[in-house]
Amino acid sequence: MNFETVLPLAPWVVFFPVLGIILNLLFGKRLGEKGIGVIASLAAGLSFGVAALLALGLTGHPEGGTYHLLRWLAIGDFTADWNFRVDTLSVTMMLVVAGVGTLIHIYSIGYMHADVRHEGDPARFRRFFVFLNLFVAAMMILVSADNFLMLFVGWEGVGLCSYLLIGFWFEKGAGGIANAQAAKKAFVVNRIGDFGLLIAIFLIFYNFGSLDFETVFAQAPQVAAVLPGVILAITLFMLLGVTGKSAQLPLYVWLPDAMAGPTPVSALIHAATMVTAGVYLVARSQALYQQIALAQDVVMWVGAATALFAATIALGQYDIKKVLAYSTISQLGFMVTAVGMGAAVAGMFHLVTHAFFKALLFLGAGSVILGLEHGHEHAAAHGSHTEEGHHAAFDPQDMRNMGGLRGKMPLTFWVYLIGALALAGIAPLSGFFSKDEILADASLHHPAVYVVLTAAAFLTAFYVARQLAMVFFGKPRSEAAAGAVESPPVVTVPLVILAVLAAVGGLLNFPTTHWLEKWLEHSLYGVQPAKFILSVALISLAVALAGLLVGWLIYGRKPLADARQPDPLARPLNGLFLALENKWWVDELYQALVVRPYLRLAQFLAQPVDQGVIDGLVNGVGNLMRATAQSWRRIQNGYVRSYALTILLGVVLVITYLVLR
Amino acid sequence: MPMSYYLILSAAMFAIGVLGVILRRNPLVVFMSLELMFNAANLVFVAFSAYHQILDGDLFVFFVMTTAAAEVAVGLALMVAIFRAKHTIDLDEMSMLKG
Amino acid sequence: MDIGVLLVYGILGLTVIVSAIGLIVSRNALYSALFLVVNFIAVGLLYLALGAPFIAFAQVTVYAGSIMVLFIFVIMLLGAENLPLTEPLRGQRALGILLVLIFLAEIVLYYLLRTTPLQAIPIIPQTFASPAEIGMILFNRYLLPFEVTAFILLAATVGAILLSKHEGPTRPKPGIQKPETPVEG
Amino acid sequence: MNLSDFILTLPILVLLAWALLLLVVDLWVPKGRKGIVAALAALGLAVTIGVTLSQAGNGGLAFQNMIMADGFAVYLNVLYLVSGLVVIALSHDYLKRMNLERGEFYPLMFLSIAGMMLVTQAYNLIMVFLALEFLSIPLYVLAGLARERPESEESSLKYFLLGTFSSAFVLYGIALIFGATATTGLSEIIASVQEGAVNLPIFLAGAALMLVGFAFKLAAVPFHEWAPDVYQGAPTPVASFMAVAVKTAGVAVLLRVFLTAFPTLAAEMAPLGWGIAALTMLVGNILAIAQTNLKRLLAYSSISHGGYLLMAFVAYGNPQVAGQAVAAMLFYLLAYTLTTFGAWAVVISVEQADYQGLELEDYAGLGLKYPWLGVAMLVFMLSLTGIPLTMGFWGKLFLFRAAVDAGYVELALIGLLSSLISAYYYLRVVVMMFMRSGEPRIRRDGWLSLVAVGSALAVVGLSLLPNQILQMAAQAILSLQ
Amino acid sequence: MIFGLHPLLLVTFLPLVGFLIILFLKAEQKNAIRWTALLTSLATFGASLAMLAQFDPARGDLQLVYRTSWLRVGGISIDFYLGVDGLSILLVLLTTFLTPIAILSTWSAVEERVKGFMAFFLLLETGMLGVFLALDLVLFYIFWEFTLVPMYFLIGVWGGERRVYAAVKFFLFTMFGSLLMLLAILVMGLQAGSFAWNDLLAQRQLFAQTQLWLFLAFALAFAIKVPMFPLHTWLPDAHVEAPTAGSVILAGVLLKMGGYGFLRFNLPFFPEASLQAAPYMAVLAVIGILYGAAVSLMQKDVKKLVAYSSVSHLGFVMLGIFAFTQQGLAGGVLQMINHGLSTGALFLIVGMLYERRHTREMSAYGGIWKVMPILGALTLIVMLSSAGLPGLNGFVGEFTILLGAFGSQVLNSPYFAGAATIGVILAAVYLLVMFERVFLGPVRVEANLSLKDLNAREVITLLPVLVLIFWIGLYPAPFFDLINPSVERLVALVQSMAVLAIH
Repeated sequence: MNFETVLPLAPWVVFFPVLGIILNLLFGKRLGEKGIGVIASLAAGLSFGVAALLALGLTGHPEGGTYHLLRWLAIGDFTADWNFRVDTLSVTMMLVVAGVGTLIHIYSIGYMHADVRHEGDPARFRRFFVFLNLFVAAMMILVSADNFLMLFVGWEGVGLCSYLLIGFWFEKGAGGIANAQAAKKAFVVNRIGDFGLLIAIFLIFYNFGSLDFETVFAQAPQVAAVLPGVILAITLFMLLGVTGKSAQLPLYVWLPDAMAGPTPVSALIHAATMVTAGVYLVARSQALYQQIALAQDVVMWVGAATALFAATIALGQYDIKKVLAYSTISQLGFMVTAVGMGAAVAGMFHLVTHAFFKALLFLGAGSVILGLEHGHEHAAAHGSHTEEGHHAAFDPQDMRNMGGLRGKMPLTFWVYLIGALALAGIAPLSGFFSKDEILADASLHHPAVYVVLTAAAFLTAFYVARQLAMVFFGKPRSEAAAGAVESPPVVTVPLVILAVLAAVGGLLNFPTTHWLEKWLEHSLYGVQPAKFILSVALISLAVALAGLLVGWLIYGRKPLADARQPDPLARPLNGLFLALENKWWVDELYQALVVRPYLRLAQFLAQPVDQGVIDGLVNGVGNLMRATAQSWRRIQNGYVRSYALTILLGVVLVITYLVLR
Repeated sequence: MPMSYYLILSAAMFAIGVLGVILRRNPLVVFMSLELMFNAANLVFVAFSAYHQILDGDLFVFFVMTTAAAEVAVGLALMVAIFRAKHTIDLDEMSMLKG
Repeated sequence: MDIGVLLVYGILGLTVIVSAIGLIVSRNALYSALFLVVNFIAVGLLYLALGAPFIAFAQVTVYAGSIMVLFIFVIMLLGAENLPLTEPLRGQRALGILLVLIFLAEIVLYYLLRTTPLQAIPIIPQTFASPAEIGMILFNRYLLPFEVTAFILLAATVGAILLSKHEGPTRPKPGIQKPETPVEG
Repeated sequence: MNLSDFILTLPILVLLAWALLLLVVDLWVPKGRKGIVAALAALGLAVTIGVTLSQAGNGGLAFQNMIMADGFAVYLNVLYLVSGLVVIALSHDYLKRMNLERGEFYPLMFLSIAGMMLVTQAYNLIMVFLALEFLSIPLYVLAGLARERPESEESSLKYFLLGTFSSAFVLYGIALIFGATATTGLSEIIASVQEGAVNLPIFLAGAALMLVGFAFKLAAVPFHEWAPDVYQGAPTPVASFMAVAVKTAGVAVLLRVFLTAFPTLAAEMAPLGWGIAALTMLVGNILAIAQTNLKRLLAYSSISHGGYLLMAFVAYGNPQVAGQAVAAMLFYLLAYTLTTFGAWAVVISVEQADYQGLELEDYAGLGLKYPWLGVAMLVFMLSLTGIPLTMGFWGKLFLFRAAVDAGYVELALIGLLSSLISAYYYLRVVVMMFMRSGEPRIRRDGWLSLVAVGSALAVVGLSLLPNQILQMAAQAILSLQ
Repeated sequence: MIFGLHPLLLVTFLPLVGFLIILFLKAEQKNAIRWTALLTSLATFGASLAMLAQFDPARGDLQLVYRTSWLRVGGISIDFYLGVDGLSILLVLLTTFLTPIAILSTWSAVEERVKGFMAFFLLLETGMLGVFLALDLVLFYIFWEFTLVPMYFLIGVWGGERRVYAAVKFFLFTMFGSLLMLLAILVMGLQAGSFAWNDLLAQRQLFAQTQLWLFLAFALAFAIKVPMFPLHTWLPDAHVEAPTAGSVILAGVLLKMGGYGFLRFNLPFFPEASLQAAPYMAVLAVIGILYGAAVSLMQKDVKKLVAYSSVSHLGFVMLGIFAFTQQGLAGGVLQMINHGLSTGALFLIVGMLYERRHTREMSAYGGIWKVMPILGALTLIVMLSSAGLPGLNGFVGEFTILLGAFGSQVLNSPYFAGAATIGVILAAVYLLVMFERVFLGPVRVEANLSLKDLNAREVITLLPVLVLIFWIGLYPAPFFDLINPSVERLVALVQSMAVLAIH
């Protein structure tokens, strides 16, 4: 396919979802759930179609090109165009976003149908799809951007969608407000990251004179030679943005809470696509990062530390989605490490495979939750009280309430198993290959990182085993689990498709073919050919198997008997497990170090300073005037003799002036 | 006599008149003090009239006397009226209006 | 200047000052009035010395005569009320005296120090300020002031009548006693 | 003495003759029909205005340089006469209501106006002194018009004693000036100054004492304390007359004497004027804050306006600026006259027969219940504050302009800040009228409403064409310089 | 010419026609009065569009100039002098755009003394338009000061509990600043012999010696109006007590007069002083941004929260202005428009809630999105616009300002913009907290369960604002095209001075 003919289609990756939004807003009410779902899915699907066409176009013209849509801003020497950058990197992201997105749209038709009824507001069905389409549009703007400004537009846009979807059930959650608070937390933490990105953008503009990728990257070596500090500042501020969006240390804290959103959202936004935007950004900006070794090291270590740190927390979680959330953070850490090391292809590779298997896991978890909700409602309808107590207290996401679902939901189990093993890095599933590429690269250049990542890989396998055991094996630990049933096809079909992708995704950059590398080297800066190191591969496989085995020994062999039984690790690890369960108390730490001091400061400013000092001064002047008036009034005492005295005083003053003149 | 004799004498008269206005509570006495002040001014007029050998000063004094008479008429009528209303002419009683 | 003249001037000046002080310190208004008369006469004598006989006589007749008679008449009418000597206004007396002293001191200092020195008053010719001459000027140059004075007196008369006239039936105001005996002004 | 003397003083003569006529006619008019006297008085003022205006353009000295007829005098005389007309409109119903109808009221007012006209035209210090007495004596009496009210008597006595007290200072000052210059004629004074035959220090002392006396008439701080008490105690129309006409006369005589006779003393007088102006603006406005009685409030307000006027006076010594400054003062006087009379008209409307209705609380809801009156009062308050689209704004602008032009930026600053203070208490009146609810009672009287609404319309309407009035004022002062 | 009238005259005085008509209507004819006011303001909007049509955006100078002599004081002419350029045209349009919206918002909110309300409202519109169009400094001052009166009444008569306090405070506080400005105007006019803007500009070297003082005098007036920290305390009081329409106009237009004043007078007249003062102004602006954001977070009253947010937002405007870069200045101008739209809309929304529940305490709400989905969605958009989300108008302004300030040679330090960027985070905090408290979470108060969603009139009131919010957010180029040429001139003007100052 000729590249020039497909290039003008590029804007439609954004326009189709926007069209979907408009149609659903205008006619959604009349169309009903089916119609809404179809329109939204179609919008995402068409977007995928366009991306696919662009990809086809790129095969014959891999260096890509840009499509100019309009001049967005022009003030003095600053111009920003809305251009669509079509190159292998952006199209790869488009394919992932739209592809996984379309599947999740379809899945959501079934999932949300049940969810809106379970939560008691069917009217919100449409809203969900509008938000979802909005997300696709914003994500497309992000990945198709040709300059940092448009990237930022999409960057914040996806943040907004994340906010909206986390708070989708804004009246639910602990105390009725927890979901809304989680959404707020996500937005604010992301804003902190965006702050970094903004500063980076300003720095770029003033040192490169432009925000266009082309111009900036081309000049990067020269600027770096003259002003290495500036490049370092740019890259590190950018890293702050990355840690926010991609949930790295220290700004990862919003992602676990973001699980308050409906499960498809967790799959699409908080696992497969949005959170990888940071990885994309670093990959895209390799030209900047590779100028400064220190910047690369920082990125790498942030990623590695996150990978290990999040993996530890995942060990202590009971919520099926929280486990996956920490797993996502950990896996994002792998990717960030990769792009930090300069192994951008490996990072992108892991990004793609992770999108498949993590989406699969989340959707699988969603299926499990649906099953449990169904079972719970079924049980409640029969009037038999579960041992968990009344309706409100029942948590369909708590793994302690599950168990034995392998038999109740067989299809879900099998696809979940594929996703889990891919995550654990078991050959020949996709996760094995992508993770191995990262580990191989690390082993060559950064042995310490390699060790850390391997440890993280071990823990990954371990918590995967723990989760599988707690959810699917053993006996049902609640009536809901006992009454769970398999989900409808609209839910399971996307699962199957994703399972296939998760299984064979490794082919994308199979050690012998390196398709992805050859594809991306046209748009990534400084791509080094990846090496397949057999020893590393074998070690990583061994580590993964060991993790699974240990996990199985602890959780699988002797399953939990009932929901209240403590975790088998709780006693042997004692305080350590408590720390894991409480996520190392990082939230509390932030609360104490940032949130509460800020609130106290704000209160100090609002009351004693603003109302007291500043307004007090203003009113004080007024009061002073009034007081002066009242006291001067007494001089006007009504006695005519006193008035004469005042006149005399005036005369004396006048004469004094004359005498002293 | 030197001019300053008259000037200082008149200044003293004037000052004493002022003091009377300021210290006395009887409006009649205050009024008399005012007349004293007028007289002090008159003395200056007459003295300067002689000094310059011009009659205008003397004439001025004449007019001042006339207006003083007019003022006395009004002033005394006023005091009488007030006395009839309040049965006192204590100036310090006239301090309802203030502030 | 010979000592006798100086003595006369000294005594006259002293009389002026003392009678003025007497005026303001007398507790009885009647005494004050009498002190004022003395003062007027003494000033009139000074006028005479300054070659202004017409003004001097006018001073004695108009001022010391008519006006003071009017004063004394009113004092009698109102009853020479002896007001308490206490000063209800805090600081009024001290401040008043202080300011007056400053005022006087400043004026004297100003006359003596800041002023271009004044010569002594020249010898005054006999014809100066004769009633005839004064009359000439009065009805020539000072015609308008003279007329104005007439209207001032008219205004004063009308005013005095208005202030003291017993008007027709008025609404009796509670709390305020109406005078029974009308006094013609 | 010849015919031209009489022609040049014709307005005053007409007025004085009319005063005598009124005195006589009043004897024949029965008590209940004093409206006839009022109408006759109004006619007299109208005639005098006509005569005065007919004299615009022809001027000169009369009666042996005792008196000057010029544009300045015409402008101000018309202002006094119009004030008189307004006072008639204000007092006609008021006097009846308060049972104060006296036949002597209008003649006395006429005499006072004649005194003001004389003081404005005076060209000799003897005339200045006599005219000041002439304008004051009827006012001493009028202040005590409400004899049954102790407050009225008290105000009369205070005004009388302090007025005489200040006259003594003026007189003493004149005496010194006579001593220094050997003359009392204004033009002769300046002539002898130019000859150098003057004892300057004594001259200066005399001028300073005269300034004190004039400042008293203007109610400038610290010679102001009489004003609030007198305004409060005096019958309200009389108070309004004093607030407007006496202040105008004070300005007139100040300008006449200082511009004509003492221009050489400007450098020495400026700091004095500066201090008095600054004190007056500040003290007047600050003390007004504490007032709750509308009459007192307006009294303090009028004190402060005297300060603004003095601000331009300070600039009189600068020949480049003097013309503008004086024109600004004349303009301001017109603005002030219109505005102040309007405000007093509203006060009289609200004042009750028992002298109640003068407190700020009595105005609660006035603007809501009687929108016309309320809006008129609003206009006056804004004009007094100096908010644009009122005459008061232009007046202040021109005054401040003059001060700035003469280099008294600090004084202008003080003036502006005191305007801010004044905004507070003027706004309190507005707050009362429009933002508090209440049951205000007003006296419905056509003439009062006419004055209030007419002034309001004039204050706003004339503000759209300030140029014409300003040119008029500028014309008026040509002869002064 | 429109109907034989100069377009600027028409725009400025058309509201007065409505004012006069309303004066002759009976107070009982409430609907007639409302319609008169609405139609007049719409006609004014139409006239301003006609003005826009005659405006040549490519030129940066003053256009459509109308000048006629008004009066002469001592040889100095005070003219009736109007004109428009890129700095003012958007503000004029904003004024004519927001006024009908504000009037529409009062339809059922103001039931008492409709006549007075509408009369004052139209007077206010004329005053505001005059401020943006006047080019004679005295005329400018007249309009400037005159706007105080109607606003004072709108707050004082139709306001809330402490309306009198707020109205008086508003009046005195703003008057305080403008008096000093008057003094400066007089000083300048007398020195230059003219009060006309371009004459003064041409002779600005006359004020070279005194310009710091003159700058401060003008700056005080404008800084109070903006309001800049620490001169802002009148604003929360005025906003809280003002009726909805009053708040809309206050936030939407009146505050802009301050920023506009800086652009029109301070910068061109006193370039050196401006350059000298820039770091200090920028510090105040940044403090305002952060301080406003922090204080606003602590408010319990929605209106107060929005009011303090204005302090924060206008800090951005001031930062942009005193960055002296094209981006900063153009962003500053646009941000004024943005703030007018989004804060205006927020006040409209608060007003709609208040009309239903008669309270502005956030604790009385919660979960409103569930019962009022339309309002919830609209508020969300407006809130995000205020928070500076890309794709909506707020972002465009904030971004350009920060971009301009970051590399400003005048400020010569990225820390100003850096610190200001923290404000972007804090803005998200207080706005999201506000949204959470009012719209999210469960419905806690019984009375809120029965709230009716917006009616058609209310939606129509908000819709035009939202259209502009999206328009500016998605395609800001046409707006910048209007602003840029004038800003370019301004920058060139100041920079030429800066060059001189260095050499």
